This record gives sequence, C-alpha cells and structure tokens, in this order.
Amino acid sequence: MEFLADFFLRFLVQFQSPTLGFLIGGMLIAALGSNLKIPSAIYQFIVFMLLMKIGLNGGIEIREANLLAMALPAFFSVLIGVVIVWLGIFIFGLLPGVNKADGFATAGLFGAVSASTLAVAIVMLEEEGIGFEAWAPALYPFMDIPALILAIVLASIHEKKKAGGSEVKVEVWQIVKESLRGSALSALLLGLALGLFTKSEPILTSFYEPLFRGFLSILMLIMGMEAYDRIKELRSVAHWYAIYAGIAPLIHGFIAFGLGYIAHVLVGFSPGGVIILAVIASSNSDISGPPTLRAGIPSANPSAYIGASTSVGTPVSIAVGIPLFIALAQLVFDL
Amino acid sequence: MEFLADFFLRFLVQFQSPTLGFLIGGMLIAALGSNLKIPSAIYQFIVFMLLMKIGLNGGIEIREANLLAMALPAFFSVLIGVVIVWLGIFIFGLLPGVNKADGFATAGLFGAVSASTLAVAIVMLEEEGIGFEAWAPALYPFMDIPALILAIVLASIHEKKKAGGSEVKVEVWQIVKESLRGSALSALLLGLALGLFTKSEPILTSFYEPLFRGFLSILMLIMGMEAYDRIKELRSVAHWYAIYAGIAPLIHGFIAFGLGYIAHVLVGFSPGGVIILAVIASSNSDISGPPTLRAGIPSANPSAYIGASTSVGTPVSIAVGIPLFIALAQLVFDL
Amino acid sequence: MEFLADFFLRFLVQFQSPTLGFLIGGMLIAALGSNLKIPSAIYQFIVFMLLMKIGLNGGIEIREANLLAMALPAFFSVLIGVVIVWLGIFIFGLLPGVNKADGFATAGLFGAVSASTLAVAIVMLEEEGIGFEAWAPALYPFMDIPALILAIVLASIHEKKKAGGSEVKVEVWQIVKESLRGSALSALLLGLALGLFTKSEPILTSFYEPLFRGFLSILMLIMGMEAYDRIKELRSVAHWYAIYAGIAPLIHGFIAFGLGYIAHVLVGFSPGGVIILAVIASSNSDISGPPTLRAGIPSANPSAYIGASTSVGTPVSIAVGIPLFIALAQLVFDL
Amino acid sequence: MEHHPEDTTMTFHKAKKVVIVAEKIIASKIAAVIEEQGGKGYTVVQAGGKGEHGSHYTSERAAVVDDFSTVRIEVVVADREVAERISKKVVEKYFDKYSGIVYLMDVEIIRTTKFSPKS
Amino acid sequence: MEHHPEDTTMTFHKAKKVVIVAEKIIASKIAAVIEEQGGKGYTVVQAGGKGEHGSHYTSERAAVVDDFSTVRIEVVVADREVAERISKKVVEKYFDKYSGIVYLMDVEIIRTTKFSPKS
Amino acid sequence: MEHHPEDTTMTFHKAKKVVIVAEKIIASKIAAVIEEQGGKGYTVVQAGGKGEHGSHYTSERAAVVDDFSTVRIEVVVADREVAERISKKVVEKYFDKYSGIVYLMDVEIIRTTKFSPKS
Ligand SMILES: Nc1ncnc2c1ncn2[C@@H]1O[C@H](COP(=O)(O)O)[C@@H](O)[C@H]1O
Ligand SMILES: Nc1ncnc2c1ncn2[C@@H]1O[C@H](COP(=O)(O)O)[C@@H](O)[C@H]1O
Ligand SMILES: Nc1ncnc2c1ncn2[C@@H]1O[C@H](COP(=O)(O)O)[C@@H](O)[C@H]1O
Ligand code: NA
Ligand code: NA
Ligand code: NA
Repeated sequence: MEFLADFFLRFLVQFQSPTLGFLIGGMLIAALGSNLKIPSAIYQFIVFMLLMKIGLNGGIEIREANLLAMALPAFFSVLIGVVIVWLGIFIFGLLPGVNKADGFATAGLFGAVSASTLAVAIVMLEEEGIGFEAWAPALYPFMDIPALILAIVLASIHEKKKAGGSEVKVEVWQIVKESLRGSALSALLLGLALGLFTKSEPILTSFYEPLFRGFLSILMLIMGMEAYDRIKELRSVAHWYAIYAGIAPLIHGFIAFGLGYIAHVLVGFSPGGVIILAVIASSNSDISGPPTLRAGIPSANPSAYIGASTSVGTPVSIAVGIPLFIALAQLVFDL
Repeated sequence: MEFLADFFLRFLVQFQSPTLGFLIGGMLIAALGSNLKIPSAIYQFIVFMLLMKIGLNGGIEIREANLLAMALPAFFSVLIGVVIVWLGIFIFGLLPGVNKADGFATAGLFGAVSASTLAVAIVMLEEEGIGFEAWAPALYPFMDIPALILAIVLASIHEKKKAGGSEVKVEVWQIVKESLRGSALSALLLGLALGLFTKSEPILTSFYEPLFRGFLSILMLIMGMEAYDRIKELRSVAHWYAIYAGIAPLIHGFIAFGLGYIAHVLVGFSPGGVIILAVIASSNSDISGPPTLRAGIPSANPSAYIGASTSVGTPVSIAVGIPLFIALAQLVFDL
Repeated sequence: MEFLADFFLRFLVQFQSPTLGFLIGGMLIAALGSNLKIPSAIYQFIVFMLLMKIGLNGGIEIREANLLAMALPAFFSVLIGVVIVWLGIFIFGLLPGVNKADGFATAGLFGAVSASTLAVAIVMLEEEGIGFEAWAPALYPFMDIPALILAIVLASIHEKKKAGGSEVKVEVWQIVKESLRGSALSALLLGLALGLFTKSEPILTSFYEPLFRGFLSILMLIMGMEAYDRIKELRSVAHWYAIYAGIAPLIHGFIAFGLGYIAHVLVGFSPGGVIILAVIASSNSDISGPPTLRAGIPSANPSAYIGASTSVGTPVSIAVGIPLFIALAQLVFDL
Repeated sequence: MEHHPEDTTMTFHKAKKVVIVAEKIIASKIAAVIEEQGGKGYTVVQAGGKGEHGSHYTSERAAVVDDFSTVRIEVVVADREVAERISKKVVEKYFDKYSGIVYLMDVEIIRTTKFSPKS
Repeated sequence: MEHHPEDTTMTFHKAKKVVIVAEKIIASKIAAVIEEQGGKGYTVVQAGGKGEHGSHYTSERAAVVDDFSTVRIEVVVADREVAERISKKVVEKYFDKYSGIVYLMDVEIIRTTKFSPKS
Repeated sequence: MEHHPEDTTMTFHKAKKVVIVAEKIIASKIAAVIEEQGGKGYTVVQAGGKGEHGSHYTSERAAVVDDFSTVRIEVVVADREVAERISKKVVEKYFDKYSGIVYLMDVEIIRTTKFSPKS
C-alpha cells in the first residue's frame, strides 16, 4: 500500500519535472496545430551531444571500475533482449489481424533500446541522488543488438519457409555491424573510447555536461511533437499495436528489474544499476532500430512498429516506467 | 536640453553595445559582399531558444505575480495594436503611388510585434538594471494578434467592396488560431506554460539563460545581414514605405509610452514595463507576421512590407527606439 | 637528444589530448563505416563560433597592444606565404606525372592557412600555459591572401603562355576581395572589429569562450571523418600529392619558426607568437582556400589538392606539427 | 523472391507529369488541389530560383522569412485530363496573386494503377 | 579558350531519362543497380511527398526517423534499353516492399559519350 | 475572383526546358548566362550525385568543402532557340573544366508570356 501511495506521489511529482513537461508540451502544441519546428540538423546534433556525454562519462569512470562485475548484468541484458523478442512474437502470434512481419518488427523494436529514454533515466537518477555503476549505460548494446538480430533472423526464417525455401542463411554479422555503425551506438561507443583513452574530463565538465539537461529538454519536445504526429499513422493499423505498446514496456521493465535484483544479490549490482537495466528493457528504440528493421524486415509496415513505439511505447516508458522503477527500487532497496 | 544630451550620450554609448554592434556588423559585412552565412537551422534554433527563455522566465515569475495588475496594460496593448493599424492605413491612404493592399499589409506588420526586438529590450533593461513585471513580455500577443486581425479584416472588406460583393465574411477566429500557432508565439506560450507548471528553474538557469545573450548576438548578425540584403527589394517599390518605416516605430513607441505612463499612474505599472510596452509597439513583426499577412492579404506585394520592416523598421526600433525609450523613462521616472 | 626525448614524450602525451583524440576518433569511426553524421548546418555554425571567439579575443586585447611590434611578424607572414608557394611549385615541377595546374593549386592551398588548425594551436598553448601576443592570430590573412594570390596569378600566367597569348592580366584585387569575403576570414575580421570597437568582454566570456573547446572537439571529429572519406579520392591521383602533404607542413613550420626566432631577437616576438607563426605556416587551408582555388585555377583537379590537404596535410600539421613546434620552442626559449 | 513471372511483360505506358513551382506558404493548398482533381501522389523538393517576382532563396541559408522560399512539386498521372485539370486549377486559384509556374511533360510509366484515380 | 571550333556543330541527340523516387534507406542500393545496368551517372535530391504508403516528410524538419524520408534520383542515358533495364530492375527488386515510383522521359543531350556505358 | 472568363480557353503551348546540373561554385555564373541568353526565370534545387568526376555529396551532411556540392537548375523557355543557346553556352564556357551535365526536354506551358524574352 505504502508502495502504491509512494508511487502515485512520485508519479504526480514527476509531472512537474521539466523533462516530462517538455514531452507533454510537445504533444500538446502538436495537437493544437503549432507550426513550431525544431530543424532536423539540431535534432541530430542534440542526439549526438547526449550520447557523447553519456559515453565520455562512462569511459572516464570505467577506468577505475571493476569490469568483472559487469559480466552478469551484461549477460542478463542479452537474455532480456532475447526474451522480449520471443515474448513479443509469441503474443503477436496469438492476436488476430496482425501481419506476421509487422509482429516480428514490433517485437524487435521493443527489445531494442532507446538512447533518449536512457538519457532521461540518467537525469532522473541524478535528481534523486541515486548512484549507479559507471558502466551501466554501456549495457545498452548488450540488449539492443541481440534483440534486433533475433527479430530479423526469425522474420527471415519465417519468410523463407513461407516461400517454400529450405536452407535459411541470414547474415548475422551483417546485422551486428549495421547496429554498431548506426549513429546512436557509434556516438556512444566513440564517447566511451574517448573517455577511456584521452584526458577528456575538462571537456566533459565544461561543455558536454552543462548542455546535457537543456538539450534533453529540447529532445523531449521533439519526441512529444512526433508522438502526436504519428498517432494518425497508428490509427491506420490494427489497434493491437497500440495496446501492446502501452503494456509491454512495463512488463519488460519488471522482468529486467527482477533479473537486476538477482544480480544485486549475487554480484552486488547497485540499485541505480537495476533501475537503468529496467529502463533500457522498458525502452524501445527510436533512432537506430527503425532503419535497421526497415532494411532487415522490408515486408513489415513501418507505420505499425514506428507508430506503436513513438506514439505510445516511448511516452509510456518515460512517463510511467521511469518513476515506477525508481519507486519500486526505493521500496525494495529501502533507499 | 538635459534630456536631449542624456539621450545622445546614451545613444552613442549604445553603439558600443555588442548587441547593436552585431546588428551593424551584419549590415556591414553584407554590404562588403561577405560569403559568411548562418544556416537556416541555426537561425530557427536561436529564435526558439530566445523565446523559450523569455517564456520560461515569465512563467516562473508569474507564479507569484498579481495578474490583476496586468489587466490595464493588456487592454492598452490591444488598443495600441488597433490604433497603429488604423493610423498606418490612414497615412498610406493619403500617400500617392501606394497600392491599397500593400498599405494594409505594411500597417499590419508595424502593428504586430517582433520577438527579436523584445529580446534586445530585455537584455538592455538588464544591463541598465531596470526591473519590470515578469508578465510584461506576455503583453506581446495582446498587441500582435489584434493588429494582424484588423489589417487582414480591413483588407478583405476593401477587396470585397472593390469586387462589388456586399456581404463580407472574414474568418477572424482562423486568423487568431494562425497567429497563436505561428512558431514565435507557440514557443513563447509553451515556455510560459512550462515555467508556470513545471519546476523549470534549474534548466532555465543552467541552460536557457546562459545562452541567451550569445544567441541574441548571432540573431542580430543575421538580422543585420538580412536588412542589407533586402534594401534592393525595397528600392523596387515606392519610397514611401521606407519613410514610413523610419518614422512610424518611434511614433508608435511614444504613443505606447504615453499609455504606459497612464497605467503607471493608475495601477502602478513599473517604468521597466512602460519601456517594454513602448518597445513592442515600436517593433514590427519579423517571424510570424509576414507569413500570416502573405496568406491573409495575398494581393499585397511582400517586397514592400517585408523590405520596409526588415531593412528600415527593425534597425530603427532597435538602434534608435530602445535607447530613446530608456532615456525617456530615466527622465520621466527619475531613475 | 634531450630535445628528441622531450619531443617524443610530448608527442605521446598529446595523443591523450581530447582534441587529437576526437580527430583520430573521427578517422576511426569513418574507417569502420559508421553512419554518424554531423549536419552541415552544425559544422558551419561551429566554424563561425570558433572564428568569432578568436576574433573577439584578438580585438579586445589588441586595444592596448603595441601594433608596431606586429610589423615584422606580419611582413614575415607575407614572405612565408610567398616562399611556400614558390617552393611548392618548384617541387611539383620536378616531380613526374604531376599535372601543372594541380601543382599550382596544391602549393597555393599549403601556403594558405587553416582556421581549425589555428584554433587547436590556441587551445594547446593555453593548456601549456604559453602566452602569445593578442594579435598573433591576426597574422592569418597576411600569410593566407598572398599565398592564394600568388598561386592563382602564376597558374594564370602559365595557362596564358600555354595558350600562346602574350598579355597576361590577372585580377589581383578580385582575388584579395574574394579571400576577404570568404566565410572564414569574414568571421575572423568581424570578430576583430567587434572586439576592438564594442564592449564585448561579457559576451566573449559568457558565451563564445566556454563553448570554444567543446565545439573544437566536434570540429576535430568532423575533420577526422572527412580525412578518412577523402583518402580514396587521393588514391585516384598521383601519390606525390600525399608525400608532399606529409612532409611539407613540417618544413613550412620550420621555416616560419626560423623567421619567428629572428623576429624574437629583433623585436621581441614572444615564444608563443613564434609557435603560432609556425603553426599557421604548417597549416593548409580547409574552408576558404578550396573554393577560391577552384574558381581561380579551374583546370586543377580538386581531388588532388583537397585530398592531399584534408586527408594528409591537416592531420599531420595538427598531430605532428603542433606538438613538435611547442617542444622546439620549449627547448629553444627554455620555457 | 528475386524473380517474378510478370517481369518479362513489364511494359511502359504513356502518362503525364505536372510540375508546379510555388511559394511554400501555399504548398499544402496545392496538394489539396492535386488530390481533389484526382492525383494519387506527388513529390516535393525544396527549391529556390528567380522569376517575374524576384529571387526566392533556398531555405538552406538563414532567412528571417523562410516561408517565402519555394517548393517544386511534381505529380505523375496516367490521364492527360487529370494533368490539365490540376494545372488549370492551380493557375486559376493561385497564380494571379502568388509567384509560381506550372508545366506539363510526357512520361512513361510501368505500374499504371499507381497513377490512376481510385475509381 | 573561349571559342571551340566544334561549338558550331554542337547538336542535340535523343536520349532517355529515368526518374526514381524512393526511400533514402535504399538509395545506395538503387545507385548500385544504376551502375550495374550501365548508367554512367545520376543526380540525387532530397524529397518529400505523398503516395500510396502515406506521407514522407522532407528531412528539413526534425523527424526521429530521418531515414524514411525520400530521395529523387535521375539518370540520363543515351540508350533506351539501359533506361528500361534500370527501371524494371528497380521495380522488380524493391517496389513490392519499399515505397517509390519510376518513370521514363525523353531528353536531348549534347555530349553523348557522357551518357553511354563505358564500352 | 474565383472565376476568370479566359479559364475555359486556357490552352497548352509547346515549350522547352533546359536542365543543368553543375557545381554550386559556378551557379551564379550559369544564372547570368541564362538571363543573358533570354531565359526569364529559373528554379534551383540542391543536389548530389555521381558522374565522371566522382561523387558530389548533398550539402545536408557536413563537408569541409561545401561549395563543391552541386545544384540542379531548370529553365523553361517558350522558344527552342533560346534553350539551345543556353545549353551550348554553358557547355562551351564551363563544362571543359567544371563537372556538370545539360539536357533539354519538351514541356507544355499555359502562360507563354512568362517564358518569352522581354521583347
Ligand atoms: N522560366 C522559368 N523557368 C524555370 N523556373 C521558373 C521560371 N520562371 C519562374 N520560375 C520559378 O518560379 C518561381 C516563381 O516565379 P515568378 O512567379 O515568375 O516569380 C521562381 O522563383 C522560379 O523558381
Ligand atoms: N503520382 C505520383 N506523382 C509523383 N510522385 C509520386 C506519385 N506517387 C508517389 N510518388 C512519390 O513516391 C513516394 C512513394 O510513393 P508510394 O510508394 O506510392 O507511397 C511518395 O512519397 C512520392 O514522393
Ligand atoms: N548520366 C547522368 N545522369 C544524371 N546526372 C548525371 C549524369 N552524369 C552526371 N550527372 C550529374 O552531374 C554531376 C557532375 O557530373 P560529372 O561532370 O560527370 O562528374 C554529377 O555529380 C551528377 O549529379
Ligand atoms: Na527494450
Ligand atoms: Na508594433
Ligand atoms: Na600554410
């Protein structure tokens, strides 16, 4: 009971967070037909800045971290990515009126990870004063890549079978490369490397860090506007996608929270790390996932999976998921 | 005499203000044929950042403001917007060689408000240490929207009459909506709402505020370059537009200053607020006004009204108007 | 020996500098096929910000500088620009398989100056705590313009002779104007003027300065990516360009260092100033030079000179040249 | 999946293309005219240029009034009638007051159903 | 340099142009098809528009998924055969799954060697 | 204002279009040639592409040397002579040294005066 009260309080308070405020504000002005637009160049730059900051930060702190402790959470990340995709495909298989290919792609997108959602979680944890392992954001690719690969591989097998072919050859390595080359993962990994190998503290604290929250606020505004704009696309497809997108992020987060808890007990994974793990599981890819899936599962209709993710999944995992997992952690770990 | 001396001193000193320096610098390098260009995406982002900062700031401080005090200044703002348009149309009606539609549109543009000029005024007041009501920048739409509506409505009536039609139906609500949806007003109002309803102080002070003056300097550079570039367009139309654009901003500012003074006496409107009111009256719309008028009075020639505003009106209201109204306030209110 | 040891130490340490790290990181991710891209608008804005900062800074400090002291270094700058171009043309004349026009253009580009390399040098000197004359960055145009003019004039004479014409008329003044109007020099000179004539300290310290290093890091990333991307173009032309581009920057730097030393002895030119002089000589133009040469020597193949400069010359002058000249100065001037 | 039996029979059919250059500000209205008159799709690119009414910049460079830059819209239709209707309607409705041009061209298409009104 | 003896003999030759509007994500694959089928060059512009599969925004405005905006590719070839091969191959390989259109046009060129396969 | 008596008589007239793809750096010179030879207007779009002289990126992505990206210029003229003159002049003056292509197309226009030299 106390947990529920705590959660609702936190939930209500979070609506006063400017981060969420900008997200909702973006939806609102889009709904009111505003002509405000943030140019594409600015959006791309903001995403770069956020990921570079997360990467540099991680890289700098990883220097003195015990990376062995990362093994189990990394393994769990892979596991979660795989489970989410299986689960998604299974669920969509049960639903009527859902195109097979669309189901594979949507499951893959929800198994993959959103850099923006991760950035919001980091800000929220900082605001709450909850620490986490410096390498926790680096769990991102461990969940993202297996999820995308699995979804594409299964879709290809399915397609081949349907076409009557017998031998199935999917270029897994190709998908891994594509993922790592995507603009989001590239920026994150480049930041990690620069943080690890160069004396980048001054540039991090004087440039990337002070701009982080501000740029995140603008990113939320953009995502809010886009969430609204894509609702009509979502309407043109089966409503199952919207329902899945509203519930799955929370279930995925809970699964990850559970595994994170096990890692806490076994190898001392921090409460903040558990929250990060839950959030990345709960998140669904917005930058790199869609083009990878469009290329990998071309027969899937992008309106279905992008609409579900942008208009429902991401707002839910940011506005409901993050405060929920923080409240849960405060209860469980007695923070 | 002392007032004149004070004004000229202030006027000369202001040429050392970097804000004005960037404006003049922009004109100069455009005149010298420089290839320097600030990309469109950056310009749009800068305008967004400035308006968001003004909005957030206003929203935060309005929380504990007595909004009743805003009633009279807001009413005066509407009145000023209407008077400027009537006056403009009357003047252009007297001038030979001026196309009717062009006169309506120019009057409307000079009745409307420039967000950039408002931003300069805010910086100048801060530099002079003159305070103003937090809600003063929110007077903007109260003057802007009625001016645009009146100009478009009168132009439509005129057109209909000319075409021999009898019943005149102008969609006023449509124009109001268009204005509020324009990128400038959207950003300002969104900022106000976020400032009012979210805990946005940290993001304001850590991000939007520190970048304000710097971005304003770049905006001035862009406006200076554009002012020069459009002079040749202005030359292609009757020179009355240039003459109007050189004088009207100051007259409009004086009218507003007078009404602001009355509000000072009646409801204690602050001297800084009076200056803001004079500056927004003196300013002429650069971002939202032109497209609204292009759509609303399609038969007017954009070279006439945009040339007059960009090349003459805005430089005059920034470089002459603002220091003039500050000097006047210092004399009148004995600051 | 001690010098060599010192240099190698410094050289190795510099690989930990984030500035160089971003350059190498950019090459690396381009080589790995990353899809990360920094939008063109951001690149143009960053270049503007860096040059405006250098200009404002120079302008502010020049106010109380003794400009007479600038005479000799400025004269040497002109001399160096001219010598580099003559030398380059002489060398390319000896090499087999090198198109004449390409040789002129490449020599001109390496005589001209890179604003980005200059920005890196300024940051490195600040990090090392080595002071320099405020006007030192203003030596840029004294070397840049004569080099471009000479290369274009000589190429035109050569072309005319080949075509059998006798009278040769090259519009030198046209080339000077084109150079000064280029976006890089415009921004630098505008900054200088604003720094000199307006009270721009607050805006410099609150906006342009804090963003300087951060933006430089992103510029290095862009230049690294572009360096890699253009290697294949370079491969399509004679390999002499690459060899020249690898060696010439260091030779040019040494020549300038020698002349700078003479200026040190004669008029007290500071050690930091000598380093700046060596770096601008070592640098090769990346922003304004290429379009000026494309217009001035249209028969030259841009892949030759741009490839040589972007893929080899600039990385060498930044990663090898700058630490080399700093180490040399520390030895020579006993810093 | 690589080979379709009907590929060998892919043939080209005569069709018409309408090209419209107009101010960005009326782009959505022109799109409405296109759909209204039976166009099934259109392609838009950002443009600049010069004409009777002076220069229009491309929106690449900062311009205080971005909305006055132009767009180039092209519509491919299977039926000449539809092309003519679109052209005339646009000229009639907008080009006495707004800048712009319209012209028609001959094209050859493969998949005719993509370019015919939903009948 | 201003005057070439052959200028007076510059004549125009019939040739074909293929226009392809497609999702940016497959642009490089389409470029490969063009080169494979004998196209010697192509011009690409960023586009937006509307068709069967809904609207595609231009990439000017921030869109979380930029790669789904479209490009307009045009290829001029001296030989009708090549133009037809490119068109058919693109339709066959991509347009059952990806959005897009292809059409052909007549053009006249001066320098024919620029548009003929390297034979 | 919605109805013009001459609408019903709007007819289409044969005309020519010149398309030029060239380096941005000479765009303004090409515009001068167009006006000099009698073109009354032109439309420019930012382009990228590939040809004999390698790839040109679109200016969307940061390139240290932006001026080498290309533009696509199109000019509609009522008179075939003018179109030919523009094409030849551009090829003659620029295309031995700069990258680029030119081609002509047939178009049909409504308002012929917009496309005829101010005579
Ligand atoms: N003759 C022409 N050829 C190609 N484009 C043209 C021509 N005339 C006008 N345009 C385009 O149409 C726009 C508006 O033309 P106008 O209404 O004549 O000012 C110009 O900015 C050009 O982009
Ligand atoms: N009839 C048409 N005329 C011109 N462009 C079209 C047409 N139909 C489709 N397109 C373009 O092709 C893209 C994809 O079309 P679709 O596959 O029909 O969705 C659209 O976004 C348009 O840019
Ligand atoms: N065959 C072609 N079809 C369409 N565009 C071409 C063709 N050849 C060249 N281009 C365009 O013209 C530009 C310069 O061509 P080039 O001079 O051949 O390098 C290229 O970047 C392309 O945009
Ligand atoms: Na996920
Ligand atoms: Na006004
Ligand atoms: Na040099």
